[in-house]
Amino acid sequence: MIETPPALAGTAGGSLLVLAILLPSAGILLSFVLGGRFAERVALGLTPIGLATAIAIAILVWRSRAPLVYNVAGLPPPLGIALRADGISCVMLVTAALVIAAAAFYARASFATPENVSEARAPLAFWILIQAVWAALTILFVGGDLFNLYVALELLTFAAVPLVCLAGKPETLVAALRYLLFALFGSVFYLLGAALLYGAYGTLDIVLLAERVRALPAVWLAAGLMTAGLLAKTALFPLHLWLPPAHANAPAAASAVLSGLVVKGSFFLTVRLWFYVLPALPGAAPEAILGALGSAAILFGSVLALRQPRLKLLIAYSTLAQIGYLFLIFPLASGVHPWIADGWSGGMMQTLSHAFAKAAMFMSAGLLAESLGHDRIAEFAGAGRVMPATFFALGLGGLSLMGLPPSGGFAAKWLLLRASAAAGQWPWAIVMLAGGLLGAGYVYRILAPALTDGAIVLKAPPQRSREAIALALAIVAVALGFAPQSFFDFLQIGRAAASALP
Amino acid sequence: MSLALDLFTLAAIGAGAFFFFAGTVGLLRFPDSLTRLHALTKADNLGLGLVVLGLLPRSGSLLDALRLIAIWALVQLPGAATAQLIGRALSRRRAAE
Amino acid sequence: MNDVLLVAAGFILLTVAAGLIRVLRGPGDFDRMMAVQLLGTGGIASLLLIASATTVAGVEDVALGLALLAAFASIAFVNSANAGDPKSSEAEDG
Amino acid sequence: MSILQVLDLGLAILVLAVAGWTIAARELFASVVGYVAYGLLLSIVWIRLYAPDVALTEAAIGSGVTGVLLVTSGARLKRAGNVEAAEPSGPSQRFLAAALAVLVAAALATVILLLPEPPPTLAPEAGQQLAATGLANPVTAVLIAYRSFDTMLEKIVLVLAVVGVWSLAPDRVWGGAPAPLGRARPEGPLLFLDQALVPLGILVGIHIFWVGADEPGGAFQGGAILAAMWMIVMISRLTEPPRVGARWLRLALVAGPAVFLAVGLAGPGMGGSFFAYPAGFAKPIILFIEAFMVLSIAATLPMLVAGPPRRSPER
Amino acid sequence: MNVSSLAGLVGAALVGLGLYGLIVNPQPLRKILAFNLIGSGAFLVFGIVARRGAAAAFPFDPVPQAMVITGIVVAFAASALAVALILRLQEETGKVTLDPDVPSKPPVTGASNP
Repeated sequence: MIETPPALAGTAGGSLLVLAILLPSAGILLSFVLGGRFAERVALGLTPIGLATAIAIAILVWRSRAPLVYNVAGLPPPLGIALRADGISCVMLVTAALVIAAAAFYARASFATPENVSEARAPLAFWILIQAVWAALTILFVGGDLFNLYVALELLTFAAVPLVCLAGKPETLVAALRYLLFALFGSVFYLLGAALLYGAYGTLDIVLLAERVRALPAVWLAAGLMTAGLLAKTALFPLHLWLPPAHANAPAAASAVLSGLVVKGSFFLTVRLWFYVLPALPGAAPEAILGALGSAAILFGSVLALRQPRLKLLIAYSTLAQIGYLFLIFPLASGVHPWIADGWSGGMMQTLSHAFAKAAMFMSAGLLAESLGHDRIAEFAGAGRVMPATFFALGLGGLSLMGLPPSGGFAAKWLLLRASAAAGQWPWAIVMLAGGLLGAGYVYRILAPALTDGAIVLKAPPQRSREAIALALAIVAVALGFAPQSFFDFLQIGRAAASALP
Repeated sequence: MSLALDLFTLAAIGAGAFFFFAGTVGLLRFPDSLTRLHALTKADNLGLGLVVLGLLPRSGSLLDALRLIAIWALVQLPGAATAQLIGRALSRRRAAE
Repeated sequence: MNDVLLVAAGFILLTVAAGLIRVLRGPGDFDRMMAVQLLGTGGIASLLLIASATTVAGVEDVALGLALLAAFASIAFVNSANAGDPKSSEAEDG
Repeated sequence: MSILQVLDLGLAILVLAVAGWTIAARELFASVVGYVAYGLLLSIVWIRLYAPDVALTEAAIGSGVTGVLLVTSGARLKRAGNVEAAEPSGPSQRFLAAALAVLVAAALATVILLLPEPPPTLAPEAGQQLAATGLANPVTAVLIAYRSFDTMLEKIVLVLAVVGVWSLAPDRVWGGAPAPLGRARPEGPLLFLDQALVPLGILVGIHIFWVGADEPGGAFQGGAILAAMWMIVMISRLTEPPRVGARWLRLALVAGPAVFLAVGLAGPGMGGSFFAYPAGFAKPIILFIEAFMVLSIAATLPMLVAGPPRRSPER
Repeated sequence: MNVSSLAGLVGAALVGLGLYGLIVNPQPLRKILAFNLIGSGAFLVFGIVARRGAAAAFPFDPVPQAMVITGIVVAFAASALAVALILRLQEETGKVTLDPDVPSKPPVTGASNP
């Protein structure tokens, strides 16, 4: 047997990580074989178990204050594959499980198999694909090997693209095709970078790479290629072209998952890459570039959101802007400085609060579209009175997007502002303030017409339970604003730079 | 003995290479598709066959030798069938024009 | 001896590659396919020669697979090329 | 310069020329033909890199099945007409794209030439563990033992690809069969091939799977060859693509990943970790998993080529 | 120049060629071909890394080779999904384009964006 160095050894409870991945994976296979109504039952039945597993992982990490590690096949890296859950993995796991569960129960009304058939196309595909999104995200959050993460990225692509065109209409097909082309470009560039890293260091394990990486030309190029690929998948400006049509045309439950979670998968991997694999790369230039692209995305996305005539498109463009905020984590949390804790907490808080807020908003938009028969903002007059809960959820989600207190979005933007002030990096602060104003503008555009008087005829009243799901997610987004300091300490678990600070 | 075998290998492979050459020249210079097809099948059959024949003395075991022959046989089967298919399709197209 | 095998491999590869000019020139799809079929056979021949000269283990199986799949590709080509011809496909599919 | 180097250089130029042709060709069909030729040449390159397993995979999947997928779909597009409808890009966009491409390629080339010496490798570690698996082919050991987790997930990716392709069907034909691969009336030579080539091909496919434990080959390559044989039979219309609702088809598609997942899950029960094999039984278990993987690959690849269901199940 | 470096240069050039094709070719099916070229370029980079890692009686490092095999299969699945999308799009609209303002009915005249 090969001696395992302590840094690579597995920890107690690590097997939960494998179970968290295998659960939705088994669900995919089972749903596909059994087909029809069973697919829905399997998916719905697995969500509470998956949520419980995610919470159990988080509790174990919380108690031990150290990452959970599992070496698959009992073989430690570099030859084997390791799974690791640190603080940010845990919060993302729980967030993903919550949003997926919410989307699944929300989707029951739209994706039930009709009575007269044993199996229908869209329901079967939806229930399998949503579990696949879940499985892929779980691996992305706990994967410790860059090639294993590549397979997870592909799994995510294959799950997300068909979700976009479940309706089968031409515009959704074009959107899905564009999405697929961008995603494939992203995967192959990521893979090229991984090949270079392996060529330089003979491993793709994140912990081992972090020890070995030096500023070689191969590493710089690998970083550039992988980042470019991941940005295309995250739809960061200027590689954002695919996102608005894809997210706006998907079914509401799918849009919630795509906008709230799927883009976070590749963002999370970008964070892993820069903060965990490549901290040895010197210089702040790449971080500043990422921050600048994020800033451009904030302004560009918000301005375009202001001009959208349809609610779902507006929300999709707002995703472009909110993704921009995520990338401010790179200039504000890298290196060893007193402000990086704030930058880190702010960036992660933005990831979480946007996931909940955006999912709530897409679900509400879906309810609106079903009840009104359209989602043209100009014709919302009077809708606020007949669908108060839906607009309340939209409003709460919007609160978080604008960054008004009390909300997770406010906490995130406040922390990022504080970090940029402490760092003396004022441009980010100015962009964030401008983004907040623009955000207020587009949220106002949704709510203002709805609150005016007007005669409105509902095609069907929205289901109470579905309104409740959207509202619950929006409330979580707001409640994140009250997160205590211990929560932010939790986010630091497993972060090397944090321990270097006094 | 080994010299004789080497000479045999050389001769067979040289002849095989020549048939590939001839097949290519035919493919490039012959005026129409059917005659080109004719040239192609010759190269397929004899070119590869002679190369395999030449390599037989160098194969380590009987199994390896059998595998070499199987490769040649496998190329012949679809080669002949596709040649026929192409030929038929061509003549049908000609009839339709 | 090995050098001779390599020269033969290079020669065969070069000639069948020259045949690829048919892919450029066409004129028909069939001419293109014939060039690829020739390349397949020549490729298998030079593969065997190179492997014999550089001693890569298990190349016979690779050549076996290559032979099968080259044939498979040309069958699909013939099938599709015919289907692409409006005259014949209408007559037979209709 | 030795003869081998000249050969390598010629091969490199040839590969690039054919690759350039697939990009530059005017017609789609010509471009696809170029791509198949490119795949064949690439297989030789892989042999020169001492990667027979990869050469076989490239020949089978990279060139063979992908080529057939592209040519079949190209023909379907052509039949519907209007293929070249899209407008070509303007000269300025071409120039920018070329500049970007040259930049990336040049940077990549430089970096590859500057990769550190001595090159890092996991070959010794892989060799040390090889005895425990009972295999002699280290690539198979990596795929099915050391990094089996990747391979299992990749099998699930294939299942998802099938779900994704099927989800593109119109609603009314759900449960039905994909469009036939071949033409209405099969021709004599094709039937001859069925009788002669297909049984041989099945033997070769099983052989390549079986020897994969110790020699180049394995489940991917063997499965791909079996898939090709099934497609030949479908092209000659001796059998039709099955209905997507057929239970046996679903079982065949998931058999590989499901058995893999089940064995992986049973790892702790056998006294080890997830995806670890008990000492002494590794090889039979690996062959057991691989047998189901062969089945799944042989079922998946043709279904991906055949496309979404097109005929309603009632008919 | 040894075979690894040469193959590495070929891989780099293939990535460049494919990237150019991916951007410039308007037709989606041709874009898929270009994507496959980039993919095989990336696989070749893995291939030379494997060849350079020859050690301990193996003429190659098996780990990157196994990654290439996984990658080839995934790339095929991606091509198949893309092809199915393209064919469905053609069926619905009568044309294949990435133009976002795609007409929902088969076009009578060339309706491209202004």
